[in-house]
Parts: sequence; structure tokens; C-alpha cells
Amino acid sequence: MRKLVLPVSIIAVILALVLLAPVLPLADVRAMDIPHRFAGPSMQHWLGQDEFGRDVLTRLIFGARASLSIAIGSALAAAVIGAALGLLGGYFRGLVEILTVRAAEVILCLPPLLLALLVVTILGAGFWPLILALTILYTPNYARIVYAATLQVRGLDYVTAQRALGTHPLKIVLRTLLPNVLPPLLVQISLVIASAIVIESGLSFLGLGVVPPTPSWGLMIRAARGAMEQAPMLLVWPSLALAGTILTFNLLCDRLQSVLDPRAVPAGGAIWLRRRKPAASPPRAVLAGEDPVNRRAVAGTPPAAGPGDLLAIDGLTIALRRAGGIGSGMELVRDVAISVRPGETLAIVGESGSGKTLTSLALTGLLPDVLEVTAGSAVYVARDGRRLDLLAEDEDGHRRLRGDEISMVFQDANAALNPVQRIGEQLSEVIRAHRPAGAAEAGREAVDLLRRVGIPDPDRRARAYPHELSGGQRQRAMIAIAVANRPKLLLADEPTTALDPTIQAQILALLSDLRRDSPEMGVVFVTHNLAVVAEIADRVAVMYAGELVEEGPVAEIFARPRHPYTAALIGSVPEGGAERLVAIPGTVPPPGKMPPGCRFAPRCDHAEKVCRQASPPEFRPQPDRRTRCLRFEEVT
Amino acid sequence: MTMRLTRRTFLATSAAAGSLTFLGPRSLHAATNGTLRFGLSAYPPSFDAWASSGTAAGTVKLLIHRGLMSFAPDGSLRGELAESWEVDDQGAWVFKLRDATWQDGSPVTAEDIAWNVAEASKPDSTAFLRGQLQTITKVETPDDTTVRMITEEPSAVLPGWFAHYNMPMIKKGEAVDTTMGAGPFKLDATDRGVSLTFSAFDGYYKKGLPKLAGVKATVYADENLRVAALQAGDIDLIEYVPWQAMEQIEQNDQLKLDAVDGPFMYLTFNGKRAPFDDPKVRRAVAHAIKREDIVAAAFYGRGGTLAHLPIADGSAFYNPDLADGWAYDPDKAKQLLAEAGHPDGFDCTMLSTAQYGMHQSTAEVCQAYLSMVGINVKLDLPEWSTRVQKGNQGDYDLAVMGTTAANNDPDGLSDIIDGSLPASFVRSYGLETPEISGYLKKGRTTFDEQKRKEIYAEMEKVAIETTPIVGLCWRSQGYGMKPNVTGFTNMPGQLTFYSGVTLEETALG
Amino acid sequence: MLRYVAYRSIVAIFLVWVVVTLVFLLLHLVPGDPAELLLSQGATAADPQAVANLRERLGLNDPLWLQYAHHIGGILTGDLGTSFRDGASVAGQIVQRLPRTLEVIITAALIAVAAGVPAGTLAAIRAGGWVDNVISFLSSLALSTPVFVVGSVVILVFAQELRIVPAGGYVAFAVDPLRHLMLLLLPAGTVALALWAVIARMSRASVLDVLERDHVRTARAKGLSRRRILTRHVVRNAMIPVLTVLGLEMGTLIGGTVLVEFVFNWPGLSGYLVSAVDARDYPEVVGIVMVISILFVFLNLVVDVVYAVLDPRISLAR
Amino acid sequence: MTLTPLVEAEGLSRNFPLRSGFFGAHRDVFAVRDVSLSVDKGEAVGVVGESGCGKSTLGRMMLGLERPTAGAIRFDGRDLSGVSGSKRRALARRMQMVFQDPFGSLDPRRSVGAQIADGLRVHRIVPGSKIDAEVARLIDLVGLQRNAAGRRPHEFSGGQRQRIAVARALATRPDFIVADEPVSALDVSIQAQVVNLLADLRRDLGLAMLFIAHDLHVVRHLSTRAVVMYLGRIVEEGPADRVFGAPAHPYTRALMAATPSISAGRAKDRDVLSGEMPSPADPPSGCSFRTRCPLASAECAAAVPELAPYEPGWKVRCIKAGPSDEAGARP
Repeated sequence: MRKLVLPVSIIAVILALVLLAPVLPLADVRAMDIPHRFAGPSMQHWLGQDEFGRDVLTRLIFGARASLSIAIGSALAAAVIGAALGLLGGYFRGLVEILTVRAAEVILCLPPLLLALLVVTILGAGFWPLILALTILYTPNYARIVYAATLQVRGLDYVTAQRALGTHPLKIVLRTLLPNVLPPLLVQISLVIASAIVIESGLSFLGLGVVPPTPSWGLMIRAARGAMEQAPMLLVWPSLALAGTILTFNLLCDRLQSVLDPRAVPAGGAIWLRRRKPAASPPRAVLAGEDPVNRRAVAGTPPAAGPGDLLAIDGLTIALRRAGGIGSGMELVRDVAISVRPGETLAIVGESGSGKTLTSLALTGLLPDVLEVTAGSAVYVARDGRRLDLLAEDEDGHRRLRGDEISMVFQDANAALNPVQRIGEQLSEVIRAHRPAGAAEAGREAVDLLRRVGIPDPDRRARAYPHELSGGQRQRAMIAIAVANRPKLLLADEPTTALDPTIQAQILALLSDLRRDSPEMGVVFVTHNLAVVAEIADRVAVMYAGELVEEGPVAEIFARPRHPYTAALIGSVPEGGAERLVAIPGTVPPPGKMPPGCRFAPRCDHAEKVCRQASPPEFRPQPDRRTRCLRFEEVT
Repeated sequence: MTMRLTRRTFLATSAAAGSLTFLGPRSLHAATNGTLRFGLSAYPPSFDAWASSGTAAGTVKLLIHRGLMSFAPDGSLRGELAESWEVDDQGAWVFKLRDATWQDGSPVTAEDIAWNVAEASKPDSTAFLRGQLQTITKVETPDDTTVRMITEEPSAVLPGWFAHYNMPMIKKGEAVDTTMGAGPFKLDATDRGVSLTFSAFDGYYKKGLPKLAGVKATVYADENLRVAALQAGDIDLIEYVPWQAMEQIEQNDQLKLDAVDGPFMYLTFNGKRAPFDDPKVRRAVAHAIKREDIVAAAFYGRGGTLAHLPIADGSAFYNPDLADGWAYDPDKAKQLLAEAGHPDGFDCTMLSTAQYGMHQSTAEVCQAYLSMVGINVKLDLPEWSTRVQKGNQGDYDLAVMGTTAANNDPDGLSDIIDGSLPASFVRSYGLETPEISGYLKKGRTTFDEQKRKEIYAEMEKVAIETTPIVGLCWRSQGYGMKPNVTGFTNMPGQLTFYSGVTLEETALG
Repeated sequence: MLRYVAYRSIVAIFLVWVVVTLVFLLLHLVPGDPAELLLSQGATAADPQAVANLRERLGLNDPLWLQYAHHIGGILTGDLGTSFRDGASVAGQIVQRLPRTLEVIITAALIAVAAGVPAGTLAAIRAGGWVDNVISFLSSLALSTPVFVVGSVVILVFAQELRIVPAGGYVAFAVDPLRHLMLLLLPAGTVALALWAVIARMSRASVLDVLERDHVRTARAKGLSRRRILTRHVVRNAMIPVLTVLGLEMGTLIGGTVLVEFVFNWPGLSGYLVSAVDARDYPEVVGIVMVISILFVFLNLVVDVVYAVLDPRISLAR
Repeated sequence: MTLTPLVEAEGLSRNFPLRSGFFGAHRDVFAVRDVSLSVDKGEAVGVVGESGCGKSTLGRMMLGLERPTAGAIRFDGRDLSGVSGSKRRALARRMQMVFQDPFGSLDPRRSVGAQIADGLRVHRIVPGSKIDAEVARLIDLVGLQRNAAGRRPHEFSGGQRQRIAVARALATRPDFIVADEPVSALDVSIQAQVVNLLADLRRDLGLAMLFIAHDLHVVRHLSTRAVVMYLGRIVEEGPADRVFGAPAHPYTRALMAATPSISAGRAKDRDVLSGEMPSPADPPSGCSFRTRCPLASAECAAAVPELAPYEPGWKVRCIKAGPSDEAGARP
């Protein structure tokens, strides 16, 4: 809301000036002083005098009255009518839609100026005909926008819920639909006000505007244009007022948009797309010989990673970066250490908000721009034997690895594939980005890959667009992209979550096949489904609220969890014949409100005073297992 | 695909633009040899020879057509197709034709002329002078070069009709909107709404004329743009110089201005409605307005005050003693209002138009002054077409109007002050002026110059008294041109829109 | 697809008929008599008899339904009638004027896209930065300055003072191609200014939206170069809604370039329409409006089809 | 039981017209085809099947939110198609719905209390003065804090919202609730909370419930009777324990095999059902499952098998119905 302060206060000042104009110590708006026409600024007339010797400042302020009330009046009137038409048409559809939205669209076929011309000529120039003309002009816009928004909202469950409740349709339209189509409507209103001010000036210019001697900015511009040579400033003042006001309304509109729909404007755009000067990029952290895992800054047990690791993450901390913004520095992932050996499948499991996805994104430098790695290292052994700290790589360094040595499979293949690019092209693109292959060669290889991931009729599918494939096939194509360059490390982020059971089983089987084909490939499998973990992973890392709480071999952990959270998770799965499931009370604390001690303590049945005091260190109940619980010995 | 295409096209366009800039202004603004580039204010709505289709159309008609008569640059009546004209002893006008040819090469005959008069005066004719021509009861053609017109009663003003640019002669049997005439230029090509191209007619009956090889008339509807085009060197001559630009053109030594006071602004009344059915109220209005301010505000000082009937002070019919008949005198105005029973003033509407800035500005100044004597005026400023209809139908109390008289003769004012004519937006609505009508009629049939002066002086006296209209100001009508344009003359007074006739003598130096 | 086009065409014909009827009726409500006007040119008094004669000749004395029937009948047989003013064929005039208007609009669109898409993309990539603010300020300014002000200033600076370009007007391409292009650039550039602002803003919003999409992250995860991600995965996807908006904007421009045509003396369709309304030239007005609405509807259809071509997810089945 | 069922669907079908080409033949795509199903008082019927099998459409039809193209729904003996307008809205009191998406099912702009109170107001369940108290009672019932009423949905987590949605559904004191995937969008620990809540409510309030889900474990846990759907048709219906204990239809068996389990450990070579569900626009002839069925033979293509009684209270639509030959049926 703070964003709105500037535009709203400017508009408030303008409106105050306009409303208070009659009581302000201004000159008479109609008083002519023809001998002093075109006089320059003076003490009596700050902005000079116009072609009739009238005070320009006064006319500017009174002109705002006409221009703004016409613009705001018509924008609001059109909003009310248009919204009513759009809501009714969008909710009831059918005949009502034809009579409302479609009928309003007839107006769009008429040239706007002709419409204004006809209305104003039929009714005579003046304030109200102008408002009417502009209202007619803008109504279809609103109707269209509200109609589109209504169509979106009417299918939502809370509208269905109202119908299921037996609420009267009109009440649903007014109470449920209207408030929810308001954001686009509000934005449109501020847009229309801006546009109406311009149109009013255009109509006044053509002599279709307000009737003199009432001033309006358009009339002032029209009069001044003729006298451009004699008194150019007369053109400047109303133009400035016009541009300034519209600028303010545009600003309001932009800000309103970002306040009503915060998702629409991410701060800072796309940092990764900006080309940085080569000198500015940090030197690549080649850590040959040195074992970074020994530099562990956080006190506690050493990480469970050895020299044979493909990847050793240590002390990974991810925080919100927002210069001076709220919550800057808030840690979303804290001090995570995991390692993956070649050929091993590591599952990272946790609920939403546990930081499991962020961890995998951090490895490839794909964190959202608002997040950054503030501490830690991730040593990766590349194909050529170099040891790279993935967290220290810059965008270019990451780009060389991504899709080649390290590749990713995302959760929602439907969203993750480019909807307007053919599957084959999306595949050959990744091949050609890392290998010197010709288009034809890459195309052939793409088809082979599709065949390899079990897509029937791969020749034809290569020419298909993602939406022409079924969900399972899309995920297969996504996997084909990931394995196209035979990666050393595959990061799979919830690859089966949105799929049906039989398709999920197929995809899991495919992943098993691929691992069998590439025995050296390490896999990090991010999921929230414990059962999937049991099926596919060698080792599992359980994350909670941004921290790693337990890690070890899958079979052992499922057989005997050594952290209350893991135990509760397993107990909450509705398998076995338990009458009641183990439900963990409460919810995961939001990142800004982490408890001081063990983060799970508030929801833990076994928490004691000591748990709430300090963050527990890692314990090793067994050589290859870790847990972050003070009381693991007693409670598990 | 789209992106690439766009980029390529854009590059091509900008490259073209770049090379044009490089060529520089000379190639763009080079004067064309012997062809005058004329900036018109409007495209002729039609080429109907006899209909009143506006001043731009008038100019075009004066290029391609010639009538029996015309006005000389000094404003005097002169013969065109007619070599001589006189009233015979029976009171009929006899025109002797000269040896002229139509642009198709055939000779102009008396029969052609007779046919013109007959066609234009037909009941279903739309000729501007149809009413006047219908007073010609008979046209005789005793031989190929003699035309004799017989009128119901003798008419002193008949030759003036045939000098009107809305009464040119066309070849017998041609369509009324033919562009084939006997004038100095042939219309070669038109681009409707944009331009007209004329070339010299080598068979023109005046030897050595026209001096120009051709005329290219281009329409610039926007007055500012018209001036800009002249200043930019795109054209050689423009009509309707806007008043705000006159000084600028005068001061520019690359240009010259030829301006005369001719057209005038005035107020008309609705004589069918109170309070303007009362002459006292009308006269109060006449005294309430300070005309200098109209000249200053609406015409940038380009014109003169007009506090009597629009008879120019250079005219033989000018009456110096009546010149201040409606002089600015707010006290007198208030007194007249009080006498008429409106001591506290009243509310009314004033019709003008927003389409023409001068009409609107004039109305605004009038409104300001009328409010000072208690007449609260609400402006009604529709576009021109609606204004015309409202004027014709009397849908107003008070209206601002601007025009020229038909010619410099006081009879040319008939349209404006003769209340016996049918309702029209150019005159007051429903206002009976029996005395004025009587004087006008008398003037028309009087041939003696001195007697006519007396008649019209009496008429003006009555007009000042009864105030059928209120004269406001003369406005300057100007042509702007390059210094090398010679021979073009802005004709005096009401004849300014006849200036096109001098294009036959115009040359590019 | 064919079926869709056929369906839309039927709707379009109905729509155009509604528009034509509406305009026909509205026109007869508008005060001002064509015959009277035609004979009152130059502020002269029209002879009532002459006016009556002309009314009869123009068929204005017929009852309204008969005039309407004549009109619609004419349209159905492909005859748009002739001008009240000089009897010029309305269809012929439209054929002459329309290309000029389209020329301006298309040139303006090309300029606007060529300048607006990069500007919007840049602003999106630098969202919140000073580049973004400058572009946003400029586009607001472009949107808020009336074309007649821009036009006047352009003429003053470039034609009157610098004398780089002619002061408006029109020359046929065949007569003088260079001059034609120069004259075209004035109105097209002015129209492009506002259009540029719209395109830049739309592009910015659209690119920002696409940047947030998962498939861009996928493209990054594939290790593609910045340029390829930007062109193939961001801008290409972002352009789909931008082109739609561009199409619709162009649709409104077909009859909406009056001021620009006036200021630059460009003899296009909009100016023709206004002069026809001014003269109450009914056949011309109705004819022009019909053509404009057909074009508008057609353009909408084209936009939809192009949309479906650009975005394979959209199916035109109905 | 001789009592009439609370809700009874008979021969329900729902199709959507589809045309191909300009003069193309008009075809119907069946989302639901000839489904008969009854829910008794206090009974929980679970419907499972993969996306596109028609289970959600069935749920919405059962509530009268969507009109069936054929067949009838009787609620408490009254045919829903026969009532409309205000009477229909009055009947809505007795049937409510809980939706899948906890973010889409609540109006983001109105307070939680107001949304729960909607049902109370529309049907005048309690006098105006007691609405606040009743809202508080409902909020308490679903295990939320009292102060929740004044807050907006965005202040709640997914699980809490789903509780709010349940409270809203309960406000009208319904007899019958359709819960369409009520837990599938929730995290595991939260999912358990809601599953427990629904189980408690059914037991304590004696609600009849139609529980739609694709997770076999959840359905098995919550319902007394299970319905398995494939391509718009019921393929197996019977007591939940027995259907999932020893499935008789090969599809049910495949579904179970495909569902991963934490207790089974790492799968080695399990039978993965090949292919995908055919498009409803172009269903196979005969048994619609035959294209993926390991047991399919030529006769399966001949005719659509009947939903035939298999054991008392257990019906199967398969000519080869019977217990699995393999021992691999899990869990």
C-alpha cells in the first residue's frame, strides 16, 4: 500500500485544487482584459494572460474542473454499466451474454470519433452529452474486461460453493463475483480516466467539447495552438497539466496493479538476463586439492561426506535479499549439508516450505532473484575431474554445466515446457547448446531420445506441441531433455507429484531404467511423498522448516526414524489399518517467525524446555545417519 | 518471423528517411516552372457551376469558367464573355458577346447564354441566383453575338448577377457540374479532397493570358498548416490567411501578404421571440458591445470596427454621419433595456459555432460585454452544419454570423437585411423589415447613381433605428504569397472571394 | 478452423448490419439538412425552392423506411451509392482513401513494434531500475500528449524551422516516391508515438509475466545462452498477447486517425468520414462506417486466427 | 437394509457435444456413462479413479451442480430434476460440498466468519442474533481457533482453509457431503489432520459422504464402500476393505500395484500398467480397459461387460473378474 502514497497524494492535491477553486483567491475565470492579451507572467497573473486577457492560472485550475469531472464521471459511469453487463453476461452466459456483452461490442465497431460526433451533435455540445458520449465509448471496454474476469472467477470453487449453498444467483453476482473482479476493474478505471482526459481534449479541439466560456484543458490547447507563434507558453501550460495529470493516473494504475496483484511485478526484473561485464564476475572457485568440507564454519559434527562424493553440499544457507525491504536477510534454508555419491539416489523429503526445492535450485543457480546463497559450499566433481564450488559459480559458469553435466526435471511438465515450441525443437536445443551438432543431427538424436524415454511414435511426437501430449508423455519429454547430454547429476524436483498413480509408476520405472543405463549418474530426488521415497531412493534427507533434520539410508530411516518429525510423517500416511492417523498439530512456522530453539519444537510431542532454547546440533546415531534432535535417544 | 520482418521493414523505412534528409530541402521545395502552387482552404464540395458551393469552389470556377461579366481588380464591373452591355430603350439588357471559345474549341454563342439563363432559372434548378434569374421573363438571341434579357421591371443590378462567380456560363447541353468552361485554365486532374491540377487553356479569349502554365491547387484545411506550408515553401500562394499569422507573414521578407477588409461579422436576432422582437432590445445589444475587443481578440487586430450597416468607407454609398450609429455606449444600452422593460436584463442563448475559431471568439467577447449590461448569454456552439440548420429554423435568440455581401453594391446586402426573403441563417429569423425591403426594391430599379445613394442612406438610417442586424466588425481577408508571385490581386471589399479571377494575370517572377 | 471462420463471418455480417442500421438511424436524428447545407456554402443564404428541389433529387423526401430500404438494397447489390455532394461514387472514394489510412496505420504499427518491443523488453528485464522508470515515464508522456499538440510541434520544428520535411499533405507514391514516404512518416510517426507507448507497456508486462513462467526456468536449466532464452523463450512467448493488443489497437485506429489526418493534411478515411458527417452526406457516412466496421470485425478475426497460429494451445473450434 | 437410500443416482450420464470439421459428424463425449450409485445415511462411499475418469463430474451431478444428460438423482426420494429455482435452493441446505483446492474454494475477499455464516443466513438455520455464536461453534467443531472468524482466508494455511471449507459446508447442517479430493492438495502432516476430521465428523454427525480421491490409501482409510471408475464407468464397486484387499477387476489391481507404499520397501520389478487412459472422445469398443489390460482377449472387444454381482454387495464389470493369480497384490 505504501506504493500508492505518491500517486494518491498527487491526485488528492489536484482534486483539492479543483474542488476548492471557487474559494481560492483566484482571478475571475471569465473576466476579459483584451488590451493585455498574451501578456506574460506578472504578479497578478502568474502564468500570464490568454488571448482574451484572462488569467491563465485560473483557467488552468477551472479547466481541470471540467476536464477531470468529465473524465472521472464518464469513467465511473462506464465502469458501473460495463461491469453490470460483464458480470451478468459472464455469469449467466447464453442469451444474457448476447444481450449484454455482445451488444456492447457493437459499439466497438463504430469509429470512436464518429460516435462522439453523433452523440454530441444530436444532443448538443456540453458537459452532459460529453459524459454520455465517453460513457458509451468506454462501456464495452469494461464489459469485456469484467466479462473475462467473471469467466475466470465463475469457475472457481468458491463460486460453486455459493451455488451449492443455495444462494440466490443475483446475490452471488453482487457479493461474490463483483468484489473479485474489482482489481482489473479498478486498474481499468484509472486507465480510462487518463484516456478520457486525452479524448476530451481531442473533442474540444474539434469543437465538440465543453462550451466556452467554461474552460477546459482541451479548449485551452485548441485556442493556444492557433496562437503558437504569439504566445507559445499558452500551449505549454495546459499540455503540461494534461500530461502531468495523465502521468499521475498512469502511475496510479501501475502501482494499483502491483498492489492488487503483487505477483505481477517481481522486484528487479530478471537479473540473470543482464549481461554483466566479464571483469565483474568473481573468479571461478577451482578448489583442486583443498577439501572444502573441512572448512565447515558451523560448530558440530563433521559432515557425512567423503572424498568419493559427486557432490558435497555444506553449510548451505539461503536468505531473502531485498535491499532495505521487509524481511531482508530472512533465512529460508539454513546450514544444510548433504552429499551424493556417483550412482546414488538421494531423496530430499519434506513438506511445502521446508526448503527442499530451494536447495536443489541453489545448486544450479536458478534461485529466484529475490533469494541468494549467503553461506555454504557445494563441491561438485566435474567430468574433467575439476572440483567446482557450485554456489560460487556465476551465471555463465552455471550455464555451461546446466543441461549438460547437471540437469533438472521439474514438477509440472506442462508449465515447464515452452508451450509454443515443438517438443523436438526443445530437445535438440539442449543438445546443440552443449555439443557441436547440426540441426538435422540434433533432430535425429531428439527422436531417439523420445524413443528412449518410451514415447510412442517419436517421429510424430517430436513435431507436436507440449499441449498435444498427455501429462505422462510430457513428463517423459521433460526427462528426455534432462538426460539428453548424459548428465552426471540429475536433480528431479517432484517429478511425479501431479501424475496419476499408474503414470507415476511408469515415470518411476523410467527413472530406474535410466539409472541402470547410467550407473555413474547421481540423482537428487525432491519429493514430499514418503512412499515414493521408499520406492526409489538409496538415501533420504528429511527437511523441516529450512533445516535438515535427519539423513540416512532409506530402509533404516523408515524402519526406525531417529527424529520425532520423521516419525510423525511416517505415522501420518494412511496405510496400514490404524483407526486414526498421526496428525502433527499446527503448521510449519513461516520463515520470519522461526522459534529460537529446535524449529520443530512447537509441534513436537516430546519437546522439553531445552529444545526451545538453542538450535540442536547434529548427532550421529550411526556412522551413516544424522539427526538434529537433542532427545533422539529417548524418544525414538 | 514477425519480429524479423518488422525489423527489416523498419530498417528499410528509416534508411529511406535518412537518404531523404540527405537530399536536403532544396529538392523538396524547388519551385515548379510556371505552375502556381495554390493552397486552398477547402476542396470544392461540388463543381455545380451555378450552386453556391463555397468560396473555394468559387476560386475553382473562376479558373475554369467565365461569366458574361466579372469584376476588375479595382472592383469595377467589366465584361468577360460580353464585350459590351447596356439597357435598351425598352428597359431590357442587351449583351454583345465577344469572340470567345469553349475549352473544347467550339465558339461561345448567344444561344449558349440563353440556355444558361433558362436552365438556371428552371423551377427545379438549384442555382444560387435562381430567384433573381426568374425575374428575367425572356431571353432573346437576335444573332449569334447578341443576347437580350427582358425583365418584369427594369433592373439596375442585373449585370452584377452575371458577374457572380456562381453564375458562370457553360456550354449548352453540358451537365451543370461540367468542368469544361470558357475560362483561362483547364481542369486536368482531381484527387478528391486533396488537390486539383489545372493547365493553361491556349484558346482563352484574352490574348497572352493566362500567364501561368498551370495551377496546382492543394487543399490545406487546417489554417495553421496552410501557413506552415507557405512558410516551408511547399506552395506559392494561400487563401484565407489566418489572422494570427498575418503579422508574421508581413514581417517575413520571404513572403508577402495581400489583405483587404471585406467580410464582416454581425449579430442576427430571432424576431419571432421575445425579447429580440423589440427593436429597442436589439439596439441595446448594438450599443453594448465594444467592437475593438472583437477585432483584437478574434482577429488579432486585423479588421475594423463596424457600428453600422456593412457598407465600406471607401464605397460611394458610405454615410459618415451614420458610421457610429451603433457605437459602444453601455449606458445607452442599459437605458434602452430599461425602456424596453428589462431594467435587470434577461437570459438568452447565443448561437455560434465551435467549428470556426473566429465565430466562437466573437461570441465569447459578445457574451462578456452583454453580461455587463445584464444580458446573460448562454453560448450554443454546435458544429457548423447544426448551426446552419438552427439558424434556418430560428432555433436561437441571438446569433453570431460572418459573411460577405454578394458584391460591393448596397443591393448585395439584401440577403442579410431583407426581411421579406425566406428564412435563412444569414439574416435575422422572422424579422419583418418592410421599410428596408421597400428601399432595396426601389434601389434595384433605380438607375441613377445619386438617387440610389439617397435611397440607401435612408435605408441605413432605418436600419440603425430598427436594428435588423448588429454590425460588429470588418475582418481582414488575406492572401499570403511568395514575393515572386505577381499579378495576383486581392480584390477590394466584398469582392475578395472573386480574387481568383486575377489568376489569369498572375505570373511567377 | 474453416468452420470457425465461417461462424465468425456470419456473426460479423450480422454485426455490420446492426452497425449500418444504427448509423443510418442516428444520422437521421442528427440535425442539419444535407440539401440545405450544400446550398448554403460560403455562408450564403440558400433559396428554399432550390433546397426543396435538391431534397427531391437526393430522395430525402421519401419516408425513412424507403430510404433505408434503398440503401440496404444498394449495399446488398454491392452499390454503396453516390455522394450527395458531387455524385462521386462512395465505393470509389473509399477505395481511394482506405489504402492511405491503412498505410499510415501499418507504418505506425511497424514503427511502434520495432521501437516498443525492445523498449518494453528492456524495461521488464530491468524492472524497477532507472531504465524501467525512464521508459515508463516516456510511455506515459507519449500516451498523454494529444496528437494535435505533437503534430503542431512536429510541423513547426521540422517543416517550418528546419525545413527537413514538407508541411504535411499527400503525394501519391507513383508521382514522387520519396516525397510520399516523407509525408507518410509525419502522421505515421505521430500515430506510432501513442502506439509505441501501448506496445512498450504491454511488452513490459508480458515479458515480466513470461519471465516468471516455469518454462523459462527450464530454458535456463538447459544451459541455453541468454540471447536464445531471450529471443526464443521469452520474447517470442511474450509477443502473443502484445500482437493481439496491437491488432485491436489497429482496429480502433481505422476510423480513429482523424486528428492526425487533420493536422498533417493526410487525406485518409477518417478525415473523409468527418467531412462526410459535417456535410451530412448520408451515403458516404454509411458507406465509410460499413467499411470500417467490416475491417474492424475482420481484423478481430485475423487477430484471433493469428493468435491461434502463434499459440498452438488455442484451438479455434467453437 | 430396506430403507431407501439418502441419495440415489440411476443411470447417470453426462456428455459434451463435440464436432469435427464444418460438416463433421456430431458426436458425444461421455464424461460419465450410465452410473448408478446410492449413498445411505451415515455411509461413506469412496470414489477412486485417475484424472478424466469422470469422478468429479459424478460428484457434482450428485449435488445437482451439474445437470445430467440422462438418468436421475433422487435425494431422500425426491427427483432433483423435478425441482428448480427457490425450492431447489432450499434443498441445497441438505447437501454440501468440500472442494479440492483450499486456495480456490474460499472467497479471498471476505472474512472467514462471513463465509461460514452465508449458509446460516441463506437458509435461516439460526436466528440472526445467534449467528455469531453458531459460527463460533462451527469453527470450534473443525478445530480452529475462535478468533478465526474475523480473518481473511489468506491468513490461513492450506489445511486450515480446508477446515474452514468443511465448517462452511457443515453450517447448513447437511445430511450429505460430497468431498472432491479434499486432501490431495495438502501436505502429508496436514492431510492427516483433515482425514481425521472428516472421519470424526462422519462418526459424530452421522453424515453421508461421497469421498472422491485418486489416492487409494486415503479412500481405503475413510470409506466403507469403494467405487472404482475408469473412463466414465464404474468398473468395480464393493466394501472398501474387500475391494482393496482382494480386487477383482484387473484395473483395480493395476491401480493398487501402481500406488507406492512406504511399507513395501524398494520395488524391484513390478508390473507397471502400460499406456494411458484412452481419450473419452474415442473410447475403445467393448471393455474400455481392454487396451491396457494384461488379461485382455478378443472377446473383451465384443461388448461392454455388465457391472455384474461378484459377491454380495460387490459388483465388477469384467468378464474375467476374479482374484489375482499373482501374489503381488499390495498392500
